[in-house]
Amino acid sequence: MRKQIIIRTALVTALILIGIFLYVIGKEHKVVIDNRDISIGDITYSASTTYVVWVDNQEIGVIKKGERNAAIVTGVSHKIVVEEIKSNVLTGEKHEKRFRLKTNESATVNIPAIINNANEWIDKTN
Amino acid sequence: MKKLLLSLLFIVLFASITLADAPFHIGIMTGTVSQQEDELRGAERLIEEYGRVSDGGMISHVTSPDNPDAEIETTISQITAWADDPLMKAIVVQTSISGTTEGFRRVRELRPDILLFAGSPQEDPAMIAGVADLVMQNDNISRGYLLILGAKKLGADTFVHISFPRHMSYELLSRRRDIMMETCKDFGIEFVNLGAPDPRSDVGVAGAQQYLLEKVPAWIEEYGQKAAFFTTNDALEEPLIRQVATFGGLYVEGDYASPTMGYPGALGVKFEEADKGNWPNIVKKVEEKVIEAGAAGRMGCWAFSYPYCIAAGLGEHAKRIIEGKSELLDKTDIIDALGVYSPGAGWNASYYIDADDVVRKNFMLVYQDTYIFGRGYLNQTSEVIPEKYYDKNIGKK
Amino acid sequence: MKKKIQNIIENFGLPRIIIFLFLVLLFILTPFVGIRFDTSINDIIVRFGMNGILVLSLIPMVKTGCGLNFGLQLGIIAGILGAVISIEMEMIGFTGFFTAIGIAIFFAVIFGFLYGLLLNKVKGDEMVVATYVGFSSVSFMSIMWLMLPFKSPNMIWAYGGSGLRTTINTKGYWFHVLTDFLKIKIGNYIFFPSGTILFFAFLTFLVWAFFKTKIGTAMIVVGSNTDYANSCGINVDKMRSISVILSTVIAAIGIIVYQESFGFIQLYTAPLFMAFPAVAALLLGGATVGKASIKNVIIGVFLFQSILTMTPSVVSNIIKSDMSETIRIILSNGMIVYALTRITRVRT
Amino acid sequence: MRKKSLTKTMNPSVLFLINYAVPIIFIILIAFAIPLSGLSGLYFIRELMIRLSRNSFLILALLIPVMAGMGMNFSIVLGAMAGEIGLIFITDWQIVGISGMLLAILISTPIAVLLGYFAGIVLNRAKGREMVTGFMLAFFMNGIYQLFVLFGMGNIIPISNSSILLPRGYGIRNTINLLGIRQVLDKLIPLKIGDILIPVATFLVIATLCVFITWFRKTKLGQDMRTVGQDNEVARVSGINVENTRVLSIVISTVLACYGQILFLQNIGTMNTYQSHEQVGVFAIAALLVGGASVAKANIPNVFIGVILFHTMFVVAPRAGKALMGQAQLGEYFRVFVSYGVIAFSLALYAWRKRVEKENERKKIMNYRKSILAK
Repeated sequence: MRKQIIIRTALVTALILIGIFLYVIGKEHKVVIDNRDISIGDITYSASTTYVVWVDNQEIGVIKKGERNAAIVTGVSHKIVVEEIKSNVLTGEKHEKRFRLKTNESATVNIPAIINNANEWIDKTN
Repeated sequence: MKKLLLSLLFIVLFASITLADAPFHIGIMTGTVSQQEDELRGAERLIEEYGRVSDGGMISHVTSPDNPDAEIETTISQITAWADDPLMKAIVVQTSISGTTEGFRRVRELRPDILLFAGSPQEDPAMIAGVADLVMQNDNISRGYLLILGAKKLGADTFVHISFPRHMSYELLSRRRDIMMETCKDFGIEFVNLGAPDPRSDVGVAGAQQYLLEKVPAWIEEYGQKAAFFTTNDALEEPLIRQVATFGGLYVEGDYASPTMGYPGALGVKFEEADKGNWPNIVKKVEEKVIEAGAAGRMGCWAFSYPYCIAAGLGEHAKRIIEGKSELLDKTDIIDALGVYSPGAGWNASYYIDADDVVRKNFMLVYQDTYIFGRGYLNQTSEVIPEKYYDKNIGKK
Repeated sequence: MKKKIQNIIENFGLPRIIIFLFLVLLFILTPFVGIRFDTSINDIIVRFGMNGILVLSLIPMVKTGCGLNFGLQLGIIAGILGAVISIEMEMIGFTGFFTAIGIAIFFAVIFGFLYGLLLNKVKGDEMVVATYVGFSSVSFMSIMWLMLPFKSPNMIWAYGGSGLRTTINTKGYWFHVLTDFLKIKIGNYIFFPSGTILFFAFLTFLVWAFFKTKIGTAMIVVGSNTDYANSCGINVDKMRSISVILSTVIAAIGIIVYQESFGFIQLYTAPLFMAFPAVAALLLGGATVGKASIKNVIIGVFLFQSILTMTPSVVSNIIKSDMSETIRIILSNGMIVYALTRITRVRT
Repeated sequence: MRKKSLTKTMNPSVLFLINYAVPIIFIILIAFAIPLSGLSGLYFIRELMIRLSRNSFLILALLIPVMAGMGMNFSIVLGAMAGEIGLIFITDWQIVGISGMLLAILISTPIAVLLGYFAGIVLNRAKGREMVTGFMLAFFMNGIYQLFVLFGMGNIIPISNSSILLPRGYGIRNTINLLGIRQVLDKLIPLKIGDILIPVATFLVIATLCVFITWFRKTKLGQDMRTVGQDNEVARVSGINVENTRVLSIVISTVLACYGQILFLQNIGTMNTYQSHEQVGVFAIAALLVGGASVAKANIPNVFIGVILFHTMFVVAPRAGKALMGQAQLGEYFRVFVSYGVIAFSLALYAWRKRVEKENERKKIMNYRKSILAK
């Protein structure tokens, strides 16, 4: 009898854990991508050119100077790649960043900050 | 048997021979006459003008299931089947029942070049607007204000809104009711929110109609002769119109506003050969009957049937776009196409604004002027609607 | 005394008593929620007259063991045919009404005969087959409503100019001829539709009398024990066929009475959902798949129609919102489920 | 007259025709209808593939109650509702992909078990009227579902996603976009033959269920159910808890229906919040019956034959009807007429076959007796 209760509790706990796990890895997050001027402390990074953006290997599109776009991502860890584009030709100047998001977080990413390797290139909000 | 086979063979042969005539095809899906005849007639009007595909024409017409929510699979396959036709360039669905969105998605996957038009979506507006090229619906936002204004012009002191939970789960119907409530408050009209059986529930259309037939006289007694009645459901309009005509009360217009919606059955209007396909004549016939019933100046509708105009108008618009004569989202072009099937009627149009405050440029909301039998037009299209009624937070607790 | 009450309860069935008490409660509530007591009573009486015959039509088939007639639509279609043809012929008043019934019976006999042939082939699965026969016949007739050459300007489509409309008004033809026959007015709000009720009583009597005749008793034997019937030399298939024809004919008459009182003839998909309320009413009246009596019909129609009209009006006056419809669905269907789960308890 | 028909039915070729009457008639019908409809073979195969993957699971859910003698389980609608509640939650939380679907299954399972248990108890009290009661129960629960989803969600149960919540602040919209999990299972293992996408993973899931059902029949519980199905009294005497076994069969069926509905909706990609489940029972049962099952006996082949025949009719008939009748709306009526007419007709044929088999058996016994007597 006792054994049965233990097994059942274990089973229910396991299922709940699986549920939480599925919640975490399946959760959608919105990532807003800005190609705009940004001031971090005293330094201002300004947007100057057009970039093509991939998030998690999926092309988000071309973001011109001063524009903003959004990506929907699933799960915890993500990768963003930006590559400069000039007159419809990729220049090969690539920047890659990785980031992790908690379950209820969404993020705003700033391209000029990425290019200049600034620490505050990503802003996570709940 | 042999004869039948032979004739079948001929049909198939003819179909394949003459297929090449029209440069492109337009598929149109409407309901059957089980609900109302108008949108089907719209499709037939297009066939009359441009011919059917099987005769070498342009239009391929199919009808949607009578029980759309249960037969969503049929709707999807019917729409997807058009992707098979290499000449198919546009698909129009009037009364975009459940399954239209998914049908459109599947067509998109197979044939991204086909134009997809949805009239009067029964699915969530944001959902259908996400896939269709153009969505058109009667302007339930503006009409939330205009219906009350119309009632006020007729001298109403009470507005009775009859619906059931399933309909109130439609965003635009629910929002329209909330706008009505707000407008009533501003005009000093009493708003009454009443429930009725859902014709798609266990009691069926007959049970729902009977409930209204029984209750409307009691309601008129309770809320007085100056109460205006409105129902969100087409099937409920017939008993409502009949009881309002007999017992009093006001009826500004129906949800799918059309002279053929509810009036002919409710009042036993007689139509002759000359009325066939002639809206002004039909309006005149209905008007005579309404006046005869002693309801002059109390009841109204749109002079040109809404579903008819949308079905035919969207088809016409699609044709013009493919021929390069019209722009997909150009407001005047769209109204022009509608005008072909409603000569002389004024239309107004606005855009749908979704829950995130994004203006959906491919979602048009349209309305016509209201015609009151025995009185004339109410000039609703020239009214300016105060901006505050477009606020999406109206009615929020 | 105690035993007497127990007897009554057993006779009437506990679930029906509870539903009856529920109805009484609704009636007590009427003045408090602002509904007229008298109009409510009136609605129930009118509905009783309208729907009684349709429920009655199920009886012959149950008696011969053909089960509940889920193919009721076939009879309804025959009735509609009679009704529209009589309007096409411009028959007015009682002449129109009885012409409609005459034509309807003609079609009902033909349909019933064919239907009976089919049902005799599927002994044991009648109800399932009947359901689909009902569905397909409604669709078939939808084609016919569009194709048949009806001309009456009162019935054809406004814009299309041919084919029948979804609803046809019986006003000016035979609207309320039966209802107004010998109508008794009590006060301003109650009128007793004597004609309809008398007509129902008359048909009920005919059915009752029929089952007292030789053929009728033979049919009951077929229903209770096929093998025994066979050994008695009763032609089982023939008896079953007769019962199916009878059911179809009564249903055809029933729908005409319904339309006469309702004022509309409803075509196309409307008949599709008409078998279900009739069957539910009979079951609520205490009948089972294999056993049903006139008593079940009367009790069933009364309770079912009362719940149908009273629940939504009372509930919607208590909570003035569309939510009342949800409550109605829960209450009325809950009551029916409840009744269905209790019947055996009372019998054993 | 009677004798003549009996001798005729002993003829093997006639017997073959009787045994396979329904498939034969369907094949003939389809052979006529496909060219008439003007649909391409490719479209037809694609459509049939989709329908098989979409519907089989739901129909398989009906098998176990039949085993336990409870007839066609109209209350699988309850399972479908449970599945939809799971889908509403994952859509609200924005959980997508395969994990979203699994989470929906996880959430809805306990609800389905609960509803199934409730349905089982109700049906136990309505022995002999299970089907009608199941039908009514579905209506009743639909009301509860409406109360819960339209008035409870947003009021009592927090819902935050504005794309599924009505602007008035409570109640779920009439349709829900399931883009997040749309066809995730169908496309999990991608396989394309020509232009036809084959939903390998979905078929694998269905196959697993078939294996489970076959295995289940052989377990102690499965054996018990069959005994209960044959005779309640015998089962009781042999020490089986009849009531419990019946409830269990409904619980299993409800849970399977819940998964079936999730599978169905992930393929459809949109959900009709208040109506998607309503006709699930009617359609699944119709297909199973066309497949040759009866209220008392149904097996796995019945399911697949049923899906193929029933849905072929539904795919082909509208266009064929339109071509035949010349008018679009007549085509729609024609489709419903033919589809249901064919169901009624095939049921009649099956019943006829049963009778012929019985008579043949009786005749065999008679012959056997005669031969013994002759000796």
